[in-house]
Amino acid sequence: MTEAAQTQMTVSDEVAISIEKMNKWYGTFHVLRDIDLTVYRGERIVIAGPSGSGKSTLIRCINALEEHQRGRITVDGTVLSSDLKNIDKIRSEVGMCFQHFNLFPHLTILENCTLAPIWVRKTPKKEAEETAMHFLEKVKIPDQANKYPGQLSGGQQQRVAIARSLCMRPRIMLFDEPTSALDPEMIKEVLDTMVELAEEGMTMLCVTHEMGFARQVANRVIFMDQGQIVEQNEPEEFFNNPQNERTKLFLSQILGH
Amino acid sequence: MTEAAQTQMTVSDEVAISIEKMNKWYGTFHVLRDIDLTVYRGERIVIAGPSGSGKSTLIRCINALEEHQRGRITVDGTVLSSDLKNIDKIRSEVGMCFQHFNLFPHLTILENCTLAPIWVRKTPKKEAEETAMHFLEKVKIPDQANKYPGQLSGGQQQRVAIARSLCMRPRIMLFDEPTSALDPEMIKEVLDTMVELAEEGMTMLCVTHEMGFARQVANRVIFMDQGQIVEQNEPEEFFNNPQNERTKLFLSQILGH
Amino acid sequence: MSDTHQHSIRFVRESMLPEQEPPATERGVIKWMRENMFSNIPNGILTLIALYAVYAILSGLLPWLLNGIWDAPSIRACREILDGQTGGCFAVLTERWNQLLFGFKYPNHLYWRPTVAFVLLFVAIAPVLFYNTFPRQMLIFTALYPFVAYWLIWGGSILVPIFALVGFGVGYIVYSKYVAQSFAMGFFGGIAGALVTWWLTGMIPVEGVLAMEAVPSRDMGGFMLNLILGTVCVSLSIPFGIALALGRQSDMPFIKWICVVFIEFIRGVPLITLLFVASVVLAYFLPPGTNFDLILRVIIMITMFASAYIAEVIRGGLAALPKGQYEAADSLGLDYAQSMRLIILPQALKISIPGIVNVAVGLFKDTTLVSVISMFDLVGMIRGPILASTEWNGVYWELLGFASFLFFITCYGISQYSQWLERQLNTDHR
Amino acid sequence: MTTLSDPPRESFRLSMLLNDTRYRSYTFQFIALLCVIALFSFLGYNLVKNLQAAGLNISYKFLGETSNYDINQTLIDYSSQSTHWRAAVVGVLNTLLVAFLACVTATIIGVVAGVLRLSKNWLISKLMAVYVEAFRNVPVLIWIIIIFTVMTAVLPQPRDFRGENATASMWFDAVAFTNRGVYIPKPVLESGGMAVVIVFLLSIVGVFAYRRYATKLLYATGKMLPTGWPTLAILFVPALLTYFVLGKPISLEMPVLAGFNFKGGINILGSLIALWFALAIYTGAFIAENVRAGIQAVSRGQTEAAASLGLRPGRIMNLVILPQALRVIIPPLISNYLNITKNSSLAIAVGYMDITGTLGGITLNQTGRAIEAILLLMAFYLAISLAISFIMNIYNSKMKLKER
Amino acid sequence: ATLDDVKARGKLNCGVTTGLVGFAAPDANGEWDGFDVGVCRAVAAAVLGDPAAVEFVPTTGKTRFTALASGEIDMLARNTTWTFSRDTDLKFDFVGVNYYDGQGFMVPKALGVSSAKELDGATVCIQTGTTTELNLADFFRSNNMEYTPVPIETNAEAQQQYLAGACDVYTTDASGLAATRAAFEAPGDHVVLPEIVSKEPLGPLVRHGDNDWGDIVRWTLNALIAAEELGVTSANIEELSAGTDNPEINRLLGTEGNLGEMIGLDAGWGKAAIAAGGNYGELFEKNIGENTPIALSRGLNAQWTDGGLLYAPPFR
Ligand SMILES: Nc1ncnc2c1ncn2[C@@H]1O[C@H](COP(=O)(O)OP(=O)(O)OP(=O)(O)O)[C@@H](O)[C@H]1O
Ligand SMILES: Nc1ncnc2c1ncn2[C@@H]1O[C@H](COP(=O)(O)OP(=O)(O)OP(=O)(O)O)[C@@H](O)[C@H]1O
Ligand SMILES: NC(=O)CC[C@H](N)C(=O)O
Ligand SMILES: [Mg+2]
Ligand SMILES: [Mg+2]
Repeated sequence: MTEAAQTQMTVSDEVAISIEKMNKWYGTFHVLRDIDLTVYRGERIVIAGPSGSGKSTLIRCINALEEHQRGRITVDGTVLSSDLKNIDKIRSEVGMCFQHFNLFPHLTILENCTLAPIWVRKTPKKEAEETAMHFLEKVKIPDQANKYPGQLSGGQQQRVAIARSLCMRPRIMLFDEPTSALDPEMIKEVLDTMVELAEEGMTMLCVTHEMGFARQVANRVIFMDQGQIVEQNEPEEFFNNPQNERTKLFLSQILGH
Repeated sequence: MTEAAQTQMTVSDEVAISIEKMNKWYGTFHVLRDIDLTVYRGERIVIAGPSGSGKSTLIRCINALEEHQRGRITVDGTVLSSDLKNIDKIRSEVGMCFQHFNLFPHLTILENCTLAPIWVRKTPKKEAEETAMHFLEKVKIPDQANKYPGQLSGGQQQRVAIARSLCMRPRIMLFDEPTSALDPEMIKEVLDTMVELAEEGMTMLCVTHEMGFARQVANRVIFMDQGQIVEQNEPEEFFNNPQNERTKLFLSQILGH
Repeated sequence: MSDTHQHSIRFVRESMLPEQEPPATERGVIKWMRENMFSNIPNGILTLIALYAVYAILSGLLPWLLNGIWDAPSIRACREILDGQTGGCFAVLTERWNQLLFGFKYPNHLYWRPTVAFVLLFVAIAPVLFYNTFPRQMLIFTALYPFVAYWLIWGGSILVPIFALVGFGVGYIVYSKYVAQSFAMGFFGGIAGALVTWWLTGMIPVEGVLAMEAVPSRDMGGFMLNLILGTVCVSLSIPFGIALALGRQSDMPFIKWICVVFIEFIRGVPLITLLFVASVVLAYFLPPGTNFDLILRVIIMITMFASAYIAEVIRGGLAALPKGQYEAADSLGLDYAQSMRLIILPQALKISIPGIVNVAVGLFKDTTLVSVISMFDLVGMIRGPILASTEWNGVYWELLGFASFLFFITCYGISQYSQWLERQLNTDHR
Repeated sequence: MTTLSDPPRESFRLSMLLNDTRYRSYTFQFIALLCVIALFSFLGYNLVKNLQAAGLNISYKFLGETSNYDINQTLIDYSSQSTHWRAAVVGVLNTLLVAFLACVTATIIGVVAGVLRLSKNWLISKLMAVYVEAFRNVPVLIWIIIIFTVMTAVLPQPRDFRGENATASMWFDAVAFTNRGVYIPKPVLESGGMAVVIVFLLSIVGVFAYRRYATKLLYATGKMLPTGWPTLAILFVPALLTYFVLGKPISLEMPVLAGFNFKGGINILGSLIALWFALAIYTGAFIAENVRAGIQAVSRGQTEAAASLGLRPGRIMNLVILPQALRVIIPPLISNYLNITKNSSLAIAVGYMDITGTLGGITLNQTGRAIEAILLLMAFYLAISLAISFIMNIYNSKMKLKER
Repeated sequence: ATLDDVKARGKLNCGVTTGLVGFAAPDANGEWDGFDVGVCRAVAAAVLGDPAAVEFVPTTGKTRFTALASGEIDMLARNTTWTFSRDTDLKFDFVGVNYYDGQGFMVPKALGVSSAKELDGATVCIQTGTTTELNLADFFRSNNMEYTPVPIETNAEAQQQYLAGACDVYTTDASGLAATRAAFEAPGDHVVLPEIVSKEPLGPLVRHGDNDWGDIVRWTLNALIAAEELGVTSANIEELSAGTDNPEINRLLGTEGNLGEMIGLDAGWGKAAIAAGGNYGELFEKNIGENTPIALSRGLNAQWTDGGLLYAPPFR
């Protein structure tokens, strides 16, 4: 992808996600501390940080997979509260892609992709299948539609997982280390798919340590440590000129590796 | 290890193992055919060959874990027969190290190492423990002595397995693919341990596909196929100048990889 | 090897050795015998003992079986025919065949009905047991089967099972209508819908409309009773078991607590005491005047019993699912009921099938316990009317052997199936 | 980015009871609570109503009244003048007795069959497979009846032992198999007899002490003492010595035919034997499978590793295989014990007077106190099973293999 | 009320024994027959007009009372002894006595026993949940004798155990012994000992509390007894029901007075009850009388006019 491509991706002024002074505890353990973050529509944010720093937890809070105890999360104008209606609304706006894909092994690829549209969005089956095929083509595995997840390689499975999220036509995508369970060859397939998505202007939050990807696609990199956002910046600046000590240490490890 | 180190390892003229026209069948399947092999004390022999060629079977016959039907095996002057006395004698001369370590999971590392000395060699417990600690230090894990095998990494487990054999103070060590169940980082730990053993002049028979190890340590490489010894030579010659077609094919595969 | 030089260790084989015949000791019967039966002295002794045991059993059993009398009106006649020789009086089986299978009160001319129901059982159960082989559409028949079987076995107006079915239908329609809004609403709405339908249809007089001759429950007996109890209770207990298992996994402490107490209570007491409850005290807990017949009370109790065990099996299945499946379902926006029904249960149940089958086998064997509360199942028939009758007083072995044989065939068959299934699941595509 | 607020405190709306995750679970639990209360009050109301209609009440007074019936096997003093409570205790002891006997026997049968099933001897392993399948797949009730039938219909009556041309005879004049049970000699302690018993008990302790000493010696010096014949010697020599020194203070009371039955000796009732062996053989089949699975769960590699260290087969079994197999075997073994205890309630099918026979049988019928008796009965079994599963949990947590 | 339930159901649920030849036993076709069965049929005939409208529910000594108490059966006619505690504590109503009996002992002749006092040390088969179980304990205790009880559920089992020699003695009601013995292959090899150790008045019973229903069963039984006294038999009943000059017969058969109405039945109830299986004497003769294998003599069960205890209160 070229510089030109990158500039194509537009960032609007509209706020997609806003997180204000969000705090979360696991029991007495303070995982997330005063997180403040505004994501604009069309932004592509990469979250990095050492293991245990709370990256996954942050992402999962946005999707209400975890409850937060203090502060406010607004997704697409809807305030995330314990009201089920709001949670449902947000979840259907937000797609999520897990490290371990979590495809449903008892359903075919196509069924995996049509399940939520049919049952949550109440799309007619036919239409749902068309949409599904559309996205499967996009992730370049339309020919696998009738296989079961167990018959696919890891990279293919992860792409199905992306397609499955996309079928709900979410306006925001969350990725939690989508490539870290994959073999090196497969990582590329998945990253390519994500780059494509980014080019189309999807709002994306992505926990990843693929720094190449971050440079290429992100317009902001966030560095977390001990449950806090320690530094955030544009990728070039972030990599070339980190300010915080921890960030420097982390980058030296990750890039030296 | 340097050339100098290699030449340090002495090979005496004393015969450690001699195998004469040994044949073995599994049912009607002829696994080992007319094996002839003489191992001198202090020799380090690497056995290679395609899967199913009978490498493991050969090694196991030496230790009387498998019965052979025809031919004669002499270990350290004792002829292997179905006489239990002979088998016991041979087994206490010969240490064996398996692919899957086979540590006893219900005993601590230290107990694993002292079990046989106490019950077979009738060593007083205290002494046995001292010996065990000695060898555990040698394989660099004295601090794990009171843990259980399940709490160690694969590489550590394999090193314990080696230490356990050494505690019986065998004069010959057999290794059956000791590193093939390990992750790459752990392979190194184990190979280092084996190299050290070799440097001390232990007689070793080692089934392995670690060709680096073979070059570095072995003074003979044996290539088996279809239950027969197809080629044997010094490592340099063997790798640089294989004669037999099968050997060539095998090496091209294994080195090309 | 002559061409292995000691100093230059180089050796290259020019021609490969052919495969050779193994030595005689490695071949054929002799090897097999030596290895498998006489590998050492204790083993040889064991073999001889075993051979003797086999001989003793067979020499007792075979003449008795082969020399058996299949046609005689009573044990005395049978003994006369045998005239002192060993031989079984299997005539009791032919004479009392129908009683053994159907009990002694089921009307003779109606035997075809349970028989048909029994045959249909296989048609109904096949698509469940061999879900890969049979077309899914057959499951429709499986769903209809309980009503068909009820009508066949109990008789009476066909409207009764039809109304029952309609009730379920209405319940389902209500459920699917409201489930979108909330599972609880759908669920309870469904139940309410079904109840209302049953209540309404209950007021329609059905006496004799399209009726087959009715047979009261207390006339059920023999092996048929075991089969009815077994199938009915196992199939009823699966939904209850699922509910209990889900309840036990629930993060709502009170609901979890109820389920735990129920399951542990049931698993802690012997089935017999529950049957006592059914036969002796249950009536005290029902509204005055309700008059459940015994078989119904027993079905309730055995179902409770089986659900507790099945709940534990299913809990195992649920626990075996990775947490990611729950999360993936959540993040797609599926609600609790949907994620259970579409994602979790299909997988958990599949894992649990072998366990469920084992419970079913155990339960089927336990149906014989109803003879203790004087119901006339197969064992009850044998112990009661048949052995007590003047004609057949004393033919223990033939009858007990026959009962064992029937149970063995069924249970062994089922457990073989479950083993096959376990292997199947192990190699399943995943 | 700095504005702070908690999630807006909405005022409470009714719909939140269903839609708000915070309240929803309370709603459901409340509904469940209501249902439970409703169910119990329904049952309770009916019970009260029914009892009233029948003019009955719930009262445990009957336990203190005289039972008026006799029991054929009592481990404690009991007569028809004792109370129903005592009858229940007699029943409890009888239950525990048969459960204990059956557990021990089933374990022996199961271990032997399980090990033999793994034997390399084809014939033996097939025979054991037949045993296991045959017994597992036929209801235990049928086995109880079959064995009971053997006991009553096949074995000779006491009077067959009588007279000139008796058709049956005792074994060694000491053991009689009759259709009412088996009569065996009973040891009678005369003065000093207790001493012999005590010496014998001490010898048992001695055996353990000796074995412990042997291990200790091995650990300390590497010297291995023999264990086989010293064990036997320690076990029997002192006891025999005291026996003869004290002038044979223990004699055997032989069963002799007198009147209708054998008198003297110990009578093991036919119903006890039927129940005992049926439970033992039936459960033994299940235990055999557990044992097999347990041994197979220890991989072949363990044996090979031990063998290649020079350990002999017997030691491999003791030091390597068994300690590992037992972890796998014991939990299902304990639940099999639990099953035996629960299945022992089938005593009622053969008239063995266990707790179901006394409290849940005759007492219940003679007093008509069905609800009370059955509640007590359930409480008893529940207590046993809770106790056992408590023990099992402790065992499991103690024996868990340490892993990363 | 029970009467309404029975009428609504169109069938009488009558508890009987699981099988005691002569008193209640199913034949090979499952048709129940016997002395107790006769009472059930008479009640069914009186209430429903059809002696066949009975569902017989076999009960053991143990299950009979719960079956009655829980309403599974409407009445119990199962050689059940009328005792104080059953009447008061268990809350049942005995409506009368259809057989005056006592507990006896049966032993094989070969044992050479001639008196129950010689039974010290014997093994005794006994049905559990019965009065005989308690009497047995009392008898042996008061005679200072020992015994081993073998508890058993049903008469059939007792018979098997006894014949197999698992017990030396079988004890139950003397009538039950006679009936059991009659079913033996060789009845002559067994003797019933002369001692009768208890009073066992056997009669039908109903739940306490529904007095109307109790009256119906009571007076049906009385009708059978009175019919014998008055000479009404199944042979002459048609003729007599045309009207006789004995007003009591007329009231019994419903041609005079309104007795039926008083107990909520139609006028012909008594006629139907008697016609169902004959009067008391006929039932007795047919099922257990001297000409049957059971061969019981009337003894105490003769009419009071013949020196027996049967005494039906007046139908007035
Ligand atoms: N369910 C839980 N209960 C208690 N603590 C938890 C739970 N889940 C996570 N944690 C803790 O919260 C912290 C943050 O976890 P999180 O998974 O968000 O880290 P992460 O940044 O995603 O790390 P990684 O790169 O390893 O995935 C960790 O210290 C973890 O141990
Ligand atoms: N117990 C057995 N019974 C029958 N055949 C056996 C048995 N063990 C091994 N074999 C066969 O003997 C042949 C040689 O086996 P062996 O394990 O010695 O091969 P190998 O050279 O060690 O192969 P690998 O590199 O895969 O370990 C194989 O074809 C194998 O299938
Ligand atoms: N043997 C019986 O079944 C009845 C015994 C006795 N008449 C009783 O009522 O208890
Ligand atoms: Mg993470
Ligand atoms: Mg190998």
